[in-house]
Amino acid sequence: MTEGASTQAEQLRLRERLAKLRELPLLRGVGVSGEMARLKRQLERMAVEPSADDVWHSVELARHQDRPYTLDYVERICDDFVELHGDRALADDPAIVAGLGRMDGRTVVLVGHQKGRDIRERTHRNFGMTYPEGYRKAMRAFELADRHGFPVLTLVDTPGAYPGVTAEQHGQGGWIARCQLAMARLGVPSVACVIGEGGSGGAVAIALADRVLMQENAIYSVISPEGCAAILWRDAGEAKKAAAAFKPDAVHCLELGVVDGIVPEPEGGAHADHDGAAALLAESLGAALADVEPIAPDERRRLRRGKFRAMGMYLE
Amino acid sequence: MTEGASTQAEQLRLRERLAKLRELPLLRGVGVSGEMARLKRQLERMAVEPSADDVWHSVELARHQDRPYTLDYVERICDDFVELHGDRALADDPAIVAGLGRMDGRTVVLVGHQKGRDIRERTHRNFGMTYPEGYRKAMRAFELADRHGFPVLTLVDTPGAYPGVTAEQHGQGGWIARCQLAMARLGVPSVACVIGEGGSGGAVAIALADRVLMQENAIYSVISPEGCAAILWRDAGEAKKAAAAFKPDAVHCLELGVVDGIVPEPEGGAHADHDGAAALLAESLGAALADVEPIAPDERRRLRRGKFRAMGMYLE
Amino acid sequence: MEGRIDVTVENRAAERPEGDGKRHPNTCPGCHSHYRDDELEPTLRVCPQCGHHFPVRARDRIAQLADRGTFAEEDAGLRSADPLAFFDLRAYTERLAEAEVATGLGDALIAGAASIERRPCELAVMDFAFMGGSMGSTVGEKFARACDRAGGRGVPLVCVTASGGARMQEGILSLMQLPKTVCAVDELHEARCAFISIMSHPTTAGVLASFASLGDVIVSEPGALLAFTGPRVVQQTTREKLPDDFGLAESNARFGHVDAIVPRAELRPYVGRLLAMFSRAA
Amino acid sequence: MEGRIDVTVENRAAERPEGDGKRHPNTCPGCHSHYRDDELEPTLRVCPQCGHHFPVRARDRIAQLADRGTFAEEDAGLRSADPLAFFDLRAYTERLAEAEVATGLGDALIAGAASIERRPCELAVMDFAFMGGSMGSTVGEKFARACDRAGGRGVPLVCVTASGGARMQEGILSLMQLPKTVCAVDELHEARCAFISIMSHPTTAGVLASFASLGDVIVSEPGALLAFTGPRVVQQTTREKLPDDFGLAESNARFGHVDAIVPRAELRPYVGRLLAMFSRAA
Ligand SMILES: [Zn+2]
Ligand SMILES: [Zn+2]
Repeated sequence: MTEGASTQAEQLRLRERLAKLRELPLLRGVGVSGEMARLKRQLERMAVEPSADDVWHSVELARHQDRPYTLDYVERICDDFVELHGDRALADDPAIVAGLGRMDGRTVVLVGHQKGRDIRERTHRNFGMTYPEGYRKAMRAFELADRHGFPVLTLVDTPGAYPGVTAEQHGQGGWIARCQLAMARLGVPSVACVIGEGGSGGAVAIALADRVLMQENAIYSVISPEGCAAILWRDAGEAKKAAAAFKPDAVHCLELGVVDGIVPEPEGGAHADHDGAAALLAESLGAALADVEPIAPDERRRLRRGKFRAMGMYLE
Repeated sequence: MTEGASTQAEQLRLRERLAKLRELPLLRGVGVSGEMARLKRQLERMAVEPSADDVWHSVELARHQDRPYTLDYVERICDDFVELHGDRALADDPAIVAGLGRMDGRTVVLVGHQKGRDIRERTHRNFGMTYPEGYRKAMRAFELADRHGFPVLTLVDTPGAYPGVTAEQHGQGGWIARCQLAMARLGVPSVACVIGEGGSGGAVAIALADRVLMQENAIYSVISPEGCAAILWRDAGEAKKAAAAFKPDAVHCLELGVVDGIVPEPEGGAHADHDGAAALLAESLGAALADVEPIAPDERRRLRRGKFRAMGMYLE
Repeated sequence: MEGRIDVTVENRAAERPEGDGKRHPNTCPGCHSHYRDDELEPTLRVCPQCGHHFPVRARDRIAQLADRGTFAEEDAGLRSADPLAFFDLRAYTERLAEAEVATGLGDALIAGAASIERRPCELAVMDFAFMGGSMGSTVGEKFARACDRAGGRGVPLVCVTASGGARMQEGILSLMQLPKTVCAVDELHEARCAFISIMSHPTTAGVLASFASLGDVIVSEPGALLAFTGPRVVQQTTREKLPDDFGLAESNARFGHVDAIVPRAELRPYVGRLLAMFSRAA
Repeated sequence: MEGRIDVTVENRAAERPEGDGKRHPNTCPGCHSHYRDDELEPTLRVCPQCGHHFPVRARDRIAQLADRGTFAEEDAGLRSADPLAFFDLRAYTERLAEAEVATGLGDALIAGAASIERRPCELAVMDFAFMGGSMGSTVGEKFARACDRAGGRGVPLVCVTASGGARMQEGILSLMQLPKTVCAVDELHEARCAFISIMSHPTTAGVLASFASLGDVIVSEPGALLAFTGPRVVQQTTREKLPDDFGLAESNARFGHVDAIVPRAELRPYVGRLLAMFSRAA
C-alpha cells in the first residue's frame, strides 16, 4: 500500500475532522499500544470511507463463532474474578455475566453479555439475549460498585434483548430503560466496550458509560442488518446492502461521535488471537478509566450526561 | 370507677416510668384530641397491667371484621388520593396499597396493607398477606417520595407475609429485609401506624419509620397467638393464654419502647365509628409528622436508626 | 450464525396501530362500526359503540389535554438531518419531506409549555402518523429540551407517547436517542420535577425502552400496545403461543408495569389531579 | 376470622435442621451412613459418602473459617433478659439456662475480630444448637455491635447464619431485632464496609427477613434451607404441592437469591478471595 503525501494529508485532515467532531482524545488504546504500524493501518482504513465490503466484513467478524466472549476476556484480563448471580427476585440470567474482578491491583465491577461457544452453552446463554432479570442483575452489580467505589466496566456483545413472551411480560422495555438510568446515576467511573455485536436496546442498556469504546471489528447498531433489510428492502437477503446503508462498523460509529475510541484487534481479528485481543482490550480499558477517574463524581456524572445529550444530528 | 389519690399517684408514676423508658413525647394524639375523659380512661388502663382478658380483647378488636382498613382511612383522611400500581417487574399485589395523597394541603406518599371486607375482596386482597411484589411496590413508592420530598405514611394491618410457594420462590424474606432497608434510608420523614394486626415480618417490613404509632386496640406481634400456642403449648386452642404471655397489645408495646404513641379509638373501638377513628388517626399522624419534619434529613435518618438500634433488652 | 433471532428497537411496518393498513382508519377494529371524522371528534376519537380508542394526532391530543390556548410550542423549527445519507428503496430525505407534507408536522414529537386543568406544565406529544412515531435525533432532542424547560421552570413534564421505536434511517444515532433521553430524564429528576408518562397506542421498542418507562407515574390508555417487541415479531422469531392480550395495556397492568389505565375521557382530569399532587406551591 | 392462615417469623420445632429429631445427629439424612464425631471433623462435618453438609457449631465454624488463633471474641458476657417474664410450659429463663449449659454459649451468636486467609475482618457466627438459633435481643445487639466494630475498624463483616427465626419468648422485642439489625447494616453500608453473608442450614424467618439477606455478597452451603416460611408450614397452611427442592439453596440460586453455593471445603478460600476484593488497602 502506498503512503504518498496525499494520503498523509488525508489522514491528518481526518484526524482533525474527528477531533472536531468530539472533544475527546482520539483512538485511545491505539496510541497506548504503541504499534505504529497498526495505527497507520487503522488511520488508513479510516481515511477511506469503509466500503460496503468493509462494513460487511465487520458484521461477519463481530459474529464470528470463534470471537472471544466476555468470559474469555475476563479470564485473561482479571487476576481474579468472583461472579455474582441472580437478580434477587426471579432468576439468574445466564446471558449476562456480572462480578467482582481484580485488575491492575484494584477491584472493578465487570458486567457483560455472554454468548455460548458450543450449541449447549449457546442455548443456556440464550445466544447472549437478555431477559429483564439480566438487567436487574447488572443493576445490582452497579449498586454494589457505587457503594464501594469500584469502577464499572461493561462488555457489550448481544444480538439484542430477547423478544419472547415472558421477557415482555416481565418488562423488557422498562428494564432496559432503568438499567440505562442506573448507569447515568453512577457516582463511580465507567467504561463500556462493544466487543462483538452491539445489538440495539439490549446493547445500549449497559453502555451508558463515561467512555464507550468499540473493538475494531465490532458492530453497534439500532437493528440487525437482516431485520433492516426485511423491513426496508422487504428481503432479509439484502442484509449486506442494509448494513452498508446504516453503517454499524466502528469507524462510522467513531465518526458519528457514538464511541470515544476504537480498540485495535490482532492481525486478522480478535478470533485469531484471544490473548492478543485481551491484552489490547485491557490496555484500552485501563487508559479510558485513567482518563475519567481523576474527575470528581458529580462533575463526571454531568459530563457523562452531557456526552449522551450531545448525540444526534438535526437541523435548527 | 373511683379515682382516688392513690390512682392519681399511680398514673403519675406510670407516666414518669414511660417517659423514662422512651425520651419521646408520650401519648401523641391523645393530648391533641383534647378529650380528657379518654385520656383518663387510657391512663387508667395503662396504670393497671392489662389483664389476659384485656389483651385478648385487643386481639379480637384488631381482627374485627368491621374494623376500618387502609382504604377506609385513606378516603376519610385524604382530600384526594391517586393509587399507584405494580412493582414494574411481575405483578400488582392487591394486599398492599400505595399512592399519592393530599392531606392538610400537602402531598404525602401513603402505603398500607389492605384486607378485604367481603369474601370476594378478601380473596382478592389475599387477607392482607403480601407477596414480595407488594414490598417492591411499596419500595417504588418510597423512592418516589424521596425524589420529590413527600413525607411517607404507612398503615400496618396484616396477619403476616404470605407463606406460599411462589412467594417464597420470589424471595419473601429478602424483600421484607430490603423494604425495611429502603425505609431506613429515606431522606424524607416517615410515620407508621399499626391500625389492626401488626403481624410479624410482613408488618415490620413497612414499619421502620421515624415515629411508629399504634391504635388503642391494634396488636403488634412476632407471631400470631394461635401460632405461638401451637408451638409452645402444642395446642392452637391456647391462643388466649399465648397472647397473654407475649403481650401484643398497644399498652405493652408502648411500655417496651416499640411504639412511640398510642392513637385513641372512638368509644367501643374503631369498628364502631369509622369517621371518628379516621379523625383521631389523622390528628395523630399529623402531629407525629410535625414532630419529625423540622429535623434535618441526615440527622433524622441518624435518629431513626438510633431509635431502632436501642430496641431490645439484654443483660451486660 | 445458525438460528439467529432478530431483535430490534426499530419500528416495523407490520406493527401499525390499526393492523395491516387495509382497514379504513375510522373503521373500528373492535366492533366494525364506521365513522366520519366529525362523528369521532366529540368522543375524543373513542368508539361510541365499543369504547375502542382510535389513535389521536398530536395536535388533537394537545387540544384534548391542554387548557384552551395555553399551549406554546417550542422548537417547531427543528428538522431531521440525514447523517448517513440513507437510501433504501427511497431516500430518507424524501420520506421526511413526504411525512411533513402529509402530517403538517416537522417531526414525530411536538413540545411546549401548557397548562392542564389550570396547572402549568411542559407538554410533549408524539404523533404516530409521522413515520410511525419513530424516534430519531429530532425527537430525542425535542424531548430532551422539553425536560430542560420543565426543570428550568420547575414544572412537571407530561408526555404522551405513540411510537414504533427508533428511526432506523438514522442508524446508530437513533439508538443513541435512548441513552440521550434517559439522561434528560435523570436531569429532570435532579431538578426535582415530576414526569408523567402517558403511553398511548402503540408505545414500543426504543421509546418504551427509554424515557416512556421512566415516568414517576405511568398511565396508559385502554387497549394500547405497550411492548418492547411487538406480537408479530415475537411470534415469528420464537414460535411461542401468544396470550390474547399480549403486550396490551391490560396485560401490562396485570404484570405491574403501569400505574393506571385511564379512558381518554377521564385523562385530562386525571392528569390534573396528578399535577396538583406534584405542584410545588402546595 | 375464618380461614386464618398463620404466618410468622418464629422458629418452629417442626423445622429442625435434621428433621424430626428422631435421627441421631451424626446419621446422614442423605445416605444413612453413621459417623463418630472424630470421623466428621477432618471433613468439616461433610458426609464423605454423599456430600451432605451436617450442621456446624459456632465455635467449630470459627475454627474452620478463621486463621488459627486470630479470633478475639467480643461481648461474650451479653445475656438475654426476660422482658415479658415469659412462661409457657416452662419459664424462658429456665430454657435459657438450659441452652447455656448444653451449648456452652451465652446466646445463639458469637462475634469478634478475626482474620480469614490473612485478611482482617469482623466475624459473627450463629449456633442453631442454642434455642434453634433464634434471634432475641442479645443476638440482635451482638450482630449490631459487630457491624459497628467492622465499621470502626474499616474491615468487612463476615456473618454465618443458622436460625429458625425470631425468639418468640421475647415477644415483640424479638420482632424488633429485624429493623434493628437492618439499621445496623445500613450503618455498615454508610461506613463503606462490605458485608458477606453466608447462609448455612437453616436460615429462615426473621433472620432471612433481615440482615442475612442484605449481604453485598450472599453465599450459601449446598442443601441449606433458606426460606422465610419453612416447607412444613407452607404445606400445612396453603395445601400447595411443594417442589422437591422447596426453599433449598439450589432453588434459591435458581430464583436469583444467592450469588453462589459454595461447598464447605471451599468456603474459606472463597471468603478469602472476597475479602481481597473488598480490601481497602488494594
Ligand atoms: Zn367500536
Ligand atoms: Zn451421606
